[in-house]
Amino acid sequence: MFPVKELKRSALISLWFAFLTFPIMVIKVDPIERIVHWRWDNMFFIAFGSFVLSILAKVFMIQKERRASRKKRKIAAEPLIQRIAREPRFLYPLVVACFAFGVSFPFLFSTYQTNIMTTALMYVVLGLGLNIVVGVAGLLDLGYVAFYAVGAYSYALLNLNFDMGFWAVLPIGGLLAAFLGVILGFPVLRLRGDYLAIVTLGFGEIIRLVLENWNAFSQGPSGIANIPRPGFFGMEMTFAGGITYIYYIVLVLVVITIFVVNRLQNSRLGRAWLALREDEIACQAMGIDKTKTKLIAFSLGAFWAGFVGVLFAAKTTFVNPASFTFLESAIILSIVVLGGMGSIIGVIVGALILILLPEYLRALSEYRMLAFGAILVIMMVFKPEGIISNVRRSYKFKGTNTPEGEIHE
Amino acid sequence: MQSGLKKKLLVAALSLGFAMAVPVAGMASDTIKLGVAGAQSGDLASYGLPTVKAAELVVAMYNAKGGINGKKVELLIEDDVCKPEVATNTATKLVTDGVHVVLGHICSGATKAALPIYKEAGVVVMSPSATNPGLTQSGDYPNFFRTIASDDAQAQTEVDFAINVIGSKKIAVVHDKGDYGKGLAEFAKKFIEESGKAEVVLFEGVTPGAVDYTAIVQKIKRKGADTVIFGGYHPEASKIVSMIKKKRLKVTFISDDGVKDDTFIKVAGKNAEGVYASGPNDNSANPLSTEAIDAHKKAYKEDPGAFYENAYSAALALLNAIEKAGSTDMDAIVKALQTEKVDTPVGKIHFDARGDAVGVGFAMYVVKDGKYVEVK
Amino acid sequence: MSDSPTILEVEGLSKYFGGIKAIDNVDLDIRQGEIVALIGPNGAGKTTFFNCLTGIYKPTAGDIKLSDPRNGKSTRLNGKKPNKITEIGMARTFQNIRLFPTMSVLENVMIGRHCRTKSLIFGAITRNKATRIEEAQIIERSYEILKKVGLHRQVNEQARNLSYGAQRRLEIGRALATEPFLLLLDEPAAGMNPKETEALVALIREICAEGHSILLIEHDMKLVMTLSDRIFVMDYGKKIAQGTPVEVRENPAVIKAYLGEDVDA
Amino acid sequence: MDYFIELLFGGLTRGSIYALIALGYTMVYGIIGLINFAHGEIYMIGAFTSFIVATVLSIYGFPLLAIVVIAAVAAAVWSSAYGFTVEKLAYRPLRKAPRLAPLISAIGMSIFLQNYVLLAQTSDFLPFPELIPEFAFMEPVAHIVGSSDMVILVTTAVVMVALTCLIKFTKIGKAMRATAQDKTMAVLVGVNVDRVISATFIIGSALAAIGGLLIASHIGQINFYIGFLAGIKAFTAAVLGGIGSIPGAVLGSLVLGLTESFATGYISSDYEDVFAFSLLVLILIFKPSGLLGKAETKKV
Repeated sequence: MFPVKELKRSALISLWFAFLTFPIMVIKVDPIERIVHWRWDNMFFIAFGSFVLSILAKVFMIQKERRASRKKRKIAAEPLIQRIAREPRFLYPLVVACFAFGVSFPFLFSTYQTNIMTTALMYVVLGLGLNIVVGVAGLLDLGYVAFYAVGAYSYALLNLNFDMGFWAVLPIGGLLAAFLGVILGFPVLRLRGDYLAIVTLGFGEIIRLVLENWNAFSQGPSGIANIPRPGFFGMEMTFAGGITYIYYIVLVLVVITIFVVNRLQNSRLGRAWLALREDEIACQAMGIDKTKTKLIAFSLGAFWAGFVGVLFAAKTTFVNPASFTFLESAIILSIVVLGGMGSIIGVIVGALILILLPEYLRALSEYRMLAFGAILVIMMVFKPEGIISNVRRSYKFKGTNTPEGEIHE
Repeated sequence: MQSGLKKKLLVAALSLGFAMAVPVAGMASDTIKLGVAGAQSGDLASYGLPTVKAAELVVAMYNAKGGINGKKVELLIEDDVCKPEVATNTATKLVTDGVHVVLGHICSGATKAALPIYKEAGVVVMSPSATNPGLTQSGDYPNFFRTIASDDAQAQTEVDFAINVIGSKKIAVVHDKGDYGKGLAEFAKKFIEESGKAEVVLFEGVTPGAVDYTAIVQKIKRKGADTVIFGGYHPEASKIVSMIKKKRLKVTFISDDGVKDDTFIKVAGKNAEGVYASGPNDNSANPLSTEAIDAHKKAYKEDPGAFYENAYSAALALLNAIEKAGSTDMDAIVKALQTEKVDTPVGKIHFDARGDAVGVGFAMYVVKDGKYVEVK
Repeated sequence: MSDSPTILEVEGLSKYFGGIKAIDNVDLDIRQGEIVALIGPNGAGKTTFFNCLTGIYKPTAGDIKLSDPRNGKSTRLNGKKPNKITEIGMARTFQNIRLFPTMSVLENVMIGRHCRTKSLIFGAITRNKATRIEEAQIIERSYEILKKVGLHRQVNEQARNLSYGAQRRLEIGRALATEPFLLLLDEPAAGMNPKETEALVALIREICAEGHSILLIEHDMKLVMTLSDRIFVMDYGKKIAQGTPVEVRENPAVIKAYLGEDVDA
Repeated sequence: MDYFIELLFGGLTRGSIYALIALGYTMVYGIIGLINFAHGEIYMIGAFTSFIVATVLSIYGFPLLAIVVIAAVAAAVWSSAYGFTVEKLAYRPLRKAPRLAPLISAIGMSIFLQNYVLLAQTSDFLPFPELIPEFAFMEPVAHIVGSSDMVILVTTAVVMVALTCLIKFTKIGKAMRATAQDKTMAVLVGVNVDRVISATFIIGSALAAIGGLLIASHIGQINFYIGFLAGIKAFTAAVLGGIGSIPGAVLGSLVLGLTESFATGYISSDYEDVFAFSLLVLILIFKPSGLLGKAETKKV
């Protein structure tokens, strides 16, 4: 059974938390009326709650260790998902099933569900785009949202000023973002990991602040309204129809992105990115142009963000700078890390969890973001390498007679 | 073969999708569903949460009386973090849940993003705080109403007051770079320039949440401004006012509805003395206003926050309109809102054809002995 | 050999780190088809010398000129980026092995092919015919190289799981994949057992016979003396001697530098 | 000239506050290489704790000096406790995890703490009691340099000196330097790395708490969100100075504060943050390791 020592430890932990949360949880002052409310009941809840939680955490840890030691005996029990991903006879039906589910989604669920699923799928694409930069090439980008903003504002402004349609702007938004990626990337990509992180963060903020302050250009904080939804051969659509239509556009984009990202990862370029992540100096000594290779990764990621940005503007029908804060970059980065860096399936799972979670946590009303933050921490603590870790495809050589590269897990 | 099948499936699904376009209307329910949407977490939560509390109190009051036409009022509270993209999700969720009327959203941007969705679904929306003029003046949103004055109306009041009453000659227009503050500041600048009686010596934004506002205050001083018109909310206003006092600067400080909030006086303390702010007509004599504030103090043991009275009034106006219309149909509610006058904490109001409240009336206030009093 | 063209010419190369003269006015030259060794006690500046040649460090002074024997084109390397230098035709290995540890043995060599191939984004996405052929050639060529360095049986192994000696050979293989005419080996025999060293000597000879010239840093004197055509000796950043193995062995300055060490192992 | 001096002092005040927060970032980074995004929240909690304690004491009629001292101590104690706990819960289990895992954990922690204070206290802005009185002897220059500016500058200077002494001369300081340089070596020579990391978080949090108290009393208000922007700015300052370097953090903060102040004063505050971040980008382009950061030594 549970040893007494652990109970004592839990008691100590609960005492500590009672102390820790004392000023914030217990005391509430009204500085005007000069009244102090002492909410001692909160202290009791905290002490009791942390006692129970610490016991639960301990039990969980013990079980995890047991499982780990059992695993060692069985040697490399691969996670189910990896085994499925490796076996084509499991993988293909699964992909088809997922796709069928994706296609029939708007018919099975309400408009609201379709709408948030559209958002989630947009983040899948954003996550996959950032994954090229962070997960594959190993460049920590905290200002990814800047490129997203460029895409969104491209559509909003080109539509407002030149009356350009969604389909025309879609590639333009992506290209503009990629172009900006090159401009920014050129001077800063030689910076080391965390310095690059803060510079990209700063860049993201600069873009947002310019959009906020340069009224003549972007209409400032009040934003641009009445952006048309994508047209479908000039047909007028109901709101629900429009949502469904955008859902399918995004779904197609997701499929294209997965296809492209997958191809890129398994190419000469993809190998170079991986190598760059592992050892820059060795890479250069192998004749890989560090700056150029990084720049390609950076601007490809930006391209995708710009793409989704255009979709974002079309879906929301309104853009203002409030949508492009640092928190947004942090969420997209969390998708990549939480899902499992460099893993396509991981990013998809990560995006679905992180974007749908706050929506389904609405039931918790004001505790929503509290729970979100806690879940982020807990997931990282218990699965630091991400939900789906390191399912990298690697080149395997089959047979000496027919030297042909077959791609396997 | 497989990809061919996929393609066919996709085409089939797409065509089906447009053919059906899935109308998900709220079924006739036995409750009146009042949606409350706005920022309830994140940096702007302090402007959204008071609205939730106002709605809770009004609904509790109605339900205690037995509801509307025998139906209980049910609250659907949804967070939009003041972000447009989340607001569309919020709106879609409310519409899918069969909401009848919506109190919200809080920020103009989020409101603009959400309105087309409500319009399509035939839902009346009333905001306690979205002041962007375009919301009512563009004519795009027949389902939109508000219990707060639009930016241009407020700016006009402020500028008239500054020029005609105070006699300002050199005015510094400062804003918080936000949707509300900057919009208002731009109108103020425009009106000052049009009047020709005073000049704008400074037009600048401050960063909300910055640790220090010394530099902007020194700049106001250097430009020789005799008056500051500030567009924004009370946190920044109180920081600037305190800094002005600290720097021994003598200027008249005029601000807006976002500052005409008791929290401003509490936070700025004695530095608030002499600050002017525009706001709805004096309603301290209005028993409904006292009642609303007392209800809040009783229920939450603290003073109400920003836009509380506007939200309280909006909730009353919405529920009253449903009661008078005897239906939750959009056109009927709109008609009731435009014709039926209702007693609220901000006055006896109804709404004009564009959706702005009539009867709210705007006045200038000044802080005197720790209280806002109307300038006669 | 003396009539072969000079492929690498280093004149007055110096590299200072602050006040420390890591390399001080060193000259060196290599002719086509030679195996040249660079020796010296620890801290003599040999690896720094390599780093200057390969563009990882920017030399403080001096000239480095590399001439491609295949077309006679000569280039001044000062200030060139490492990848450009590799592209011109000089590849290296590292003293403290720098493989891509989580990539497979095959992939490591495939990375070496990078600068000799050219498919980019478009090719990667469409996987058109040219790209497919190129990929197949990369794999084929890489496999040949692995066979040469004797690692074809571990082709799908992760690089970090190889033995020390095998990792050194993989580094050589990876460098060969860039098609260099001059190969720089930084202590290729370090950590190898006698049997492995023997295989290494054979491998270096074979590589040389295929027309690659070799510059190597090595502490194993037996290896140096049996392999090298000429030897350069450095001490405290300066070149103190050069010549054939026999000349160097009898050079008093060298003996002094190695005082206490068994020069002639 | 007056204007210049005013801006100068404004910038220095700003810079000092950034410095107090930036030190926490830079110390943590120096030791475990983590960008501790929750540090801004620790600063916010420090400010909140001092607000609560000071208000309670003033309601119970304590004299000002006692209020200041007790509030400062309480803020430091509780902030340290939060810093310590956050490290134990969210970062320690991730010590050997991939590089980005603790970063995401930190972002999650930051969101959590913000909402924790929002829910436990209030979303509204609260008036912070005036802990720094207007000194009579400052009156002649009060239009240029306020009393609170002076107190902030002096306190920051004192804290910096104390911190330098702590790191230079005490045992824990030496252990911290050793750990920052080479963790493995530190363990070999008998340094308890866990304890050093905890100490780093505690000291960094206490400094942030002092910063929280000073700035809240300077601007006279707080709410649950103040940590975000201050945190980002302080982090920028730390990187500007060369992250991991303690004098660098101070220098970077002052440079950042002065840049913002002068940019606002002579150009426009519309683009205040744009200037701050552009400065950062520019400096990093020319000095990739920040102003005082150790240049990266390529060991090949």
